[in-house]
Amino acid sequence: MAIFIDENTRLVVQGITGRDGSFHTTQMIDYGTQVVAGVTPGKSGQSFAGPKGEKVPIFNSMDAAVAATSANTSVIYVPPAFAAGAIMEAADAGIRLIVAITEGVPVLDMARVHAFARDKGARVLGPNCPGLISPGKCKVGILPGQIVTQGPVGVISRSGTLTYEAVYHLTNAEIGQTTCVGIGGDPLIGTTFVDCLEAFARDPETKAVVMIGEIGGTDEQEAASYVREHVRLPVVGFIAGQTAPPDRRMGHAGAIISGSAGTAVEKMAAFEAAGIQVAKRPAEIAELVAAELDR
Amino acid sequence: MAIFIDENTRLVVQGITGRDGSFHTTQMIDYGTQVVAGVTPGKSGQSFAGPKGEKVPIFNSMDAAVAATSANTSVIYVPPAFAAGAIMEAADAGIRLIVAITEGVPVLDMARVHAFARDKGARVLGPNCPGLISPGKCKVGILPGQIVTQGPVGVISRSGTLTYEAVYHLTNAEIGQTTCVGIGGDPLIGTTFVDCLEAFARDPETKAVVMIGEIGGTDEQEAASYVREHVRLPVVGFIAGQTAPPDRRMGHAGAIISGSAGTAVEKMAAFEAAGIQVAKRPAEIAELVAAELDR
Amino acid sequence: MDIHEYQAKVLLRKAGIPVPPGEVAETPAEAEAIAKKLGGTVVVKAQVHAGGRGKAGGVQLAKTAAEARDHTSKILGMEIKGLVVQSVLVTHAEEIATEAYLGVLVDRKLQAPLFMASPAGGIDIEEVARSTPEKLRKLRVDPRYGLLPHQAYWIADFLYDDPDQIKQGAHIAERLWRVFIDAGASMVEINPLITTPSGEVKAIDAKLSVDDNELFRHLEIADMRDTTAEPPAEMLAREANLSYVKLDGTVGCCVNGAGLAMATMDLVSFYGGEPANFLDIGGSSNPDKVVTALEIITADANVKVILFNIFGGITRCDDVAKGIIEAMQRIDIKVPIVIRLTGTNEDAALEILKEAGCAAYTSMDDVVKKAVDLAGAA
Amino acid sequence: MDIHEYQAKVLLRKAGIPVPPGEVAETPAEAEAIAKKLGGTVVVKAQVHAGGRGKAGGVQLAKTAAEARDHTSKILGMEIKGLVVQSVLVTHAEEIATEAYLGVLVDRKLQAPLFMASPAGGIDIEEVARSTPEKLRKLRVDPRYGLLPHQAYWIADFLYDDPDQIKQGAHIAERLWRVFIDAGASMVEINPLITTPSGEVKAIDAKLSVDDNELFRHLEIADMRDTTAEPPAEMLAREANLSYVKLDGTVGCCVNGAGLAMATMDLVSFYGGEPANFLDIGGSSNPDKVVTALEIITADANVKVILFNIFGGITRCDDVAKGIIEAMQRIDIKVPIVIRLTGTNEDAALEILKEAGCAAYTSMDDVVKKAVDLAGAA
Repeated sequence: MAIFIDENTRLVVQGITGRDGSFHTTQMIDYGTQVVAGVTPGKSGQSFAGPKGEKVPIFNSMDAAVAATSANTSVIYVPPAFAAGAIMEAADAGIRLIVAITEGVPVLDMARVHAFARDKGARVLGPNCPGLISPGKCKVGILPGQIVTQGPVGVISRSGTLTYEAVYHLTNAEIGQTTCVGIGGDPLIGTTFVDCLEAFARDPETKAVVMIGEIGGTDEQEAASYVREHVRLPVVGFIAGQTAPPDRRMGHAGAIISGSAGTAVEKMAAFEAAGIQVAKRPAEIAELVAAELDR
Repeated sequence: MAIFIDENTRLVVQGITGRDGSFHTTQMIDYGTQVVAGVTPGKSGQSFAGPKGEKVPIFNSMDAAVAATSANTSVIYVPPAFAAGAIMEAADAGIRLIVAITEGVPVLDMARVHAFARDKGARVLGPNCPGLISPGKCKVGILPGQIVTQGPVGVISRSGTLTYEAVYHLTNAEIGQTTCVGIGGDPLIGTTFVDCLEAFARDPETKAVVMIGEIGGTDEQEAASYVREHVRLPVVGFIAGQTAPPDRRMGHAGAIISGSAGTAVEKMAAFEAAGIQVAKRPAEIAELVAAELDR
Repeated sequence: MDIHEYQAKVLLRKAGIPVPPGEVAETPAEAEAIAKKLGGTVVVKAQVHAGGRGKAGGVQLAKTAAEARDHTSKILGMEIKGLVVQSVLVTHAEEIATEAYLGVLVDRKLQAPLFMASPAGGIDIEEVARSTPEKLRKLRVDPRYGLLPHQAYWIADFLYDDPDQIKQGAHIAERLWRVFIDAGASMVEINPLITTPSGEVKAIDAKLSVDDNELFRHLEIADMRDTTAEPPAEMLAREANLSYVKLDGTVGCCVNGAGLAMATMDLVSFYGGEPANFLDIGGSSNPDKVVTALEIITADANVKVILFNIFGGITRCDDVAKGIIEAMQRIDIKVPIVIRLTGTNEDAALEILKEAGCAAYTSMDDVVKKAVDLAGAA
Repeated sequence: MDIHEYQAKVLLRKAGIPVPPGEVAETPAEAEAIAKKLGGTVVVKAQVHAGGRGKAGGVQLAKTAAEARDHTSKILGMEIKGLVVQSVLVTHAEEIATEAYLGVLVDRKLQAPLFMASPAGGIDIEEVARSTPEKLRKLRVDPRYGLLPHQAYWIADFLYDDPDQIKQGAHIAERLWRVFIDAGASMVEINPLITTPSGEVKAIDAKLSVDDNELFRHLEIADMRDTTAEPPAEMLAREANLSYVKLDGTVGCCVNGAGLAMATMDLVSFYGGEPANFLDIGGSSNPDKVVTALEIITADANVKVILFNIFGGITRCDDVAKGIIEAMQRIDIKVPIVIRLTGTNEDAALEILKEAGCAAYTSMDDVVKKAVDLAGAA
């Protein structure tokens, strides 16, 4: 088992002919993801050549792509100015999970998009996220397939390479993952820690969860409350940005301490109050998970 | 029994201090309607004097009015430029039935308003409608109370005085009404013939329904299909505008034959095909109802 | 309120939709000057609020400026569906490869704007809907979100195969949506939306109707009203806040309420007469309004009898009766008047009318029969 | 991106919000001229992107134009929270009866804009939220509908008792919402929103931050960027598409990925060092970017060691290693560099680095410890 994506995922790549879109499509096919279609307006009838000569048909619109291929998931590699439109197009075409990789989407666009997706019953992951991977089954986005391995740990993170770091240690310690989800570094994200926790809690194969948070917002605090009230799985947490100054954006659009709110200290305190083990260093994450799994 | 309004209706009048608002508030109180509050921004703390010295408290906002009085229904007498805002305010305050009397509301405002009301689960009647009356129980709007009487007939109409004409004949023939509903003469109305038919069909005291339609749109055709498939009550119909020329607006914003669509002839044919008795003259409506009730 | 083609094109152009250059002319000399300025072949198009201008000879191709002048002199003053042409649009003649249709209107059933597109342009879209519905693509636009980019693309994708034309079409659809919203329109259409042999997409003809109820927000559009384009009686009625529509019969109708007014017309017809007009005087008993109504009705030379049909609901019948009598005293009326008053205080009203020597009725059928009789006898 | 108070006030004024007259000055003479033109008492306000201007002496009342000139000479060049004042706003001094707060920001949890209002204006709204939350009214604005008229009224109703002031407040709230949307703002606030003794409601101070991701749509606002108001290193980083934030420590950090960059800073601190900066070089292995990064880091005189922490995921470590070496060859670096590379192709990368004589690590803990040691020894 896994959450959100697995062997039944039928993926459309929006922006398949772009630089990033084509590169990562190859990577995803290579990993075993069923990429059933691509969309680039004006390129209908062409096809994308996979690494082993696979031919992925390209359509002008999501509507046509979904009608022809019964796709259920999409991933978005279009430029920021068009990303909101692409997400709404996917939701309108009946896609259930929309993974928005694009960084730099205007936040007011996302406010409208999240309302639209809710109206349509679609889940958005991101934007500004690395996507997700269910080891051995499916990968959607840009997470490197070679650092993960199948196993019992669910990973949720607001960050990209920091997740790789954490997962790398897990994998090296021979602790595999059910699914690793990068929820994204933007202020308005479609899928939160809580949404992922809910899904992992329902997944019988997930035996522990890792949450990698950072400064900004209160998503980690809400996750902590949720863990305390609803989650019986062991949870290990990490928060990046203890040394970040207030009111400065740390790379991610959402990583900003506003006045005195959103600090690493308050997030770590919330984790601890909810019985979540908090790692002091990235390398410690795997150690704490190993200890929890050994109990 | 009755539909939409009855002795449990607790009414707020939006625009209670205006010329029309104050006149009709007196009329409604006189008829026995429980007018529990009025709203006029800036007049909070004042009160409206009813015909027998009743004091109706006035509030600045619907929010405050509903909180103080547990109102469930509102009627709107504000000018067209503010009507859309007033309807959304009522819906946002938790009002379940909003009766919009105002004529001349921009149609694109109403498109947004109807979406908003749907989102909030509120029913809008109108705009540009005379309101409704459940004889002996409650009246909301501008229908003259003296021409109705309690009895077994539900009346639905797109028009004002034509409804009075029809109801007058019914009352003179000693055929009373459960509820008379004026759904309004605008192109985008919140409550349709079908909505009213559904409600009348569920009302055990309604034994027959009168539908008074007119040219423009296809609301009558949809009502006819609905009657054929779902309504066991006898239904008598009348359509105004057989002599209306195409592409000219007949007073009501919605009474316009567009090209060849929305004619009286097609509406009458749809009624007849659905087994609805069609009166040739307004006076015949009461005769046909009497015959149906005598069966 | 309808605006003229040339006015609609100004709005489209401002919004960034490609429209061939052109200007409006009210004299042959003006038309000649515009044609000269434009150069090449031009089209001279009658500016009236009526369809079928082409069939009526109101649209002419002119290869020279002199020809443009000559066509203009013929078209100006021409009567198309009862409307006299007061101006022409002189515009550059485009070479046409394909003709499509693009339009937005407010759909009653969907309670929302509806976008429509057809690759079968140049003909009435209703005709397309009837005879070749597969050539019509419709899209409900959610008023909460407006036209979304992929929807604009989806519409254009139905019209064109060429990716560049789809892109142009999608852009035009997005801009047309903005025109629709920003003008407070009830309908806007481009028909035909052409492609030129070199692949450019352009708006060749445009129609736009503004929701009268929106005009207070769009004063620049309210100013576009062409009062010469509507019959004087209807303008007078509009200014007095009366709803009036002229018809061809002999029974002048004066009724309170639009539904009852239509039903009155129908009953005139039912009893063998012909209504001269639709007229709703509304709910007031104000004699001024009745005076204006009577002036409008009597200005129609066909009218042989005037029929009042008033249902007194909230407005009391006696007040209305007084208003009618006062109005009748203020103007001189040559045709017979019959009056029906029913409802609140009808007895007092009948008394007042009788005292004034008026024919008064309480039954709608009776008064209509009488009016038809009088019209027939006259 | 933050804009200055005077720029925010231009936007408010354009939107129809009452703002006292005033202009920006860059010299004492200009300030004097503006004060003369305005007449009466004026306020001279430092224009810097920092709070606490008043406490720092950056806001001064001037009864005469000469006084305005004198204050301006003192304020210009003043350093407030590390930023040097380059200009002042000279504005009419208003008599104040009450002070309120009105603002909009994007709320993460609600996934929507949030309107906030408080009758306790003039102080930091966070302080109000903490100490007197009952004086703060919050409203989620549904992005599908925008701020509705009754919501604007509801907000103003919380601020005022007087019907006329409520009306003015509601109008200002509606206009402020338009400013927020039209500017693509992430935050806009009026603090204080005052009433004058005669009951007029006016915006006395205003802040506006624009979402950087919106700037491409709002070029007139992008043009408001004051490059003198940001540290040169951050401007350089922004132009090279690098995320850089200067800190006060000695360990210069160069990391791929924002989360890993923060974690690296934290680990430096964990092992007893102090990070000199946050720097995310992103996912590419482009040597140009690395060169710029190194230039920015080495421009900071505090930096005693440079620490690379790279996790090679999609980007291969060997490519990154080549990029780093090429960059190091192109500029002259005086401080030691330690490098950690892990992930795809790490063995090849380590080989490349060793050949080039670089200190190479695979463990993040090891490299950070080494960097902290080197910084301490220097």
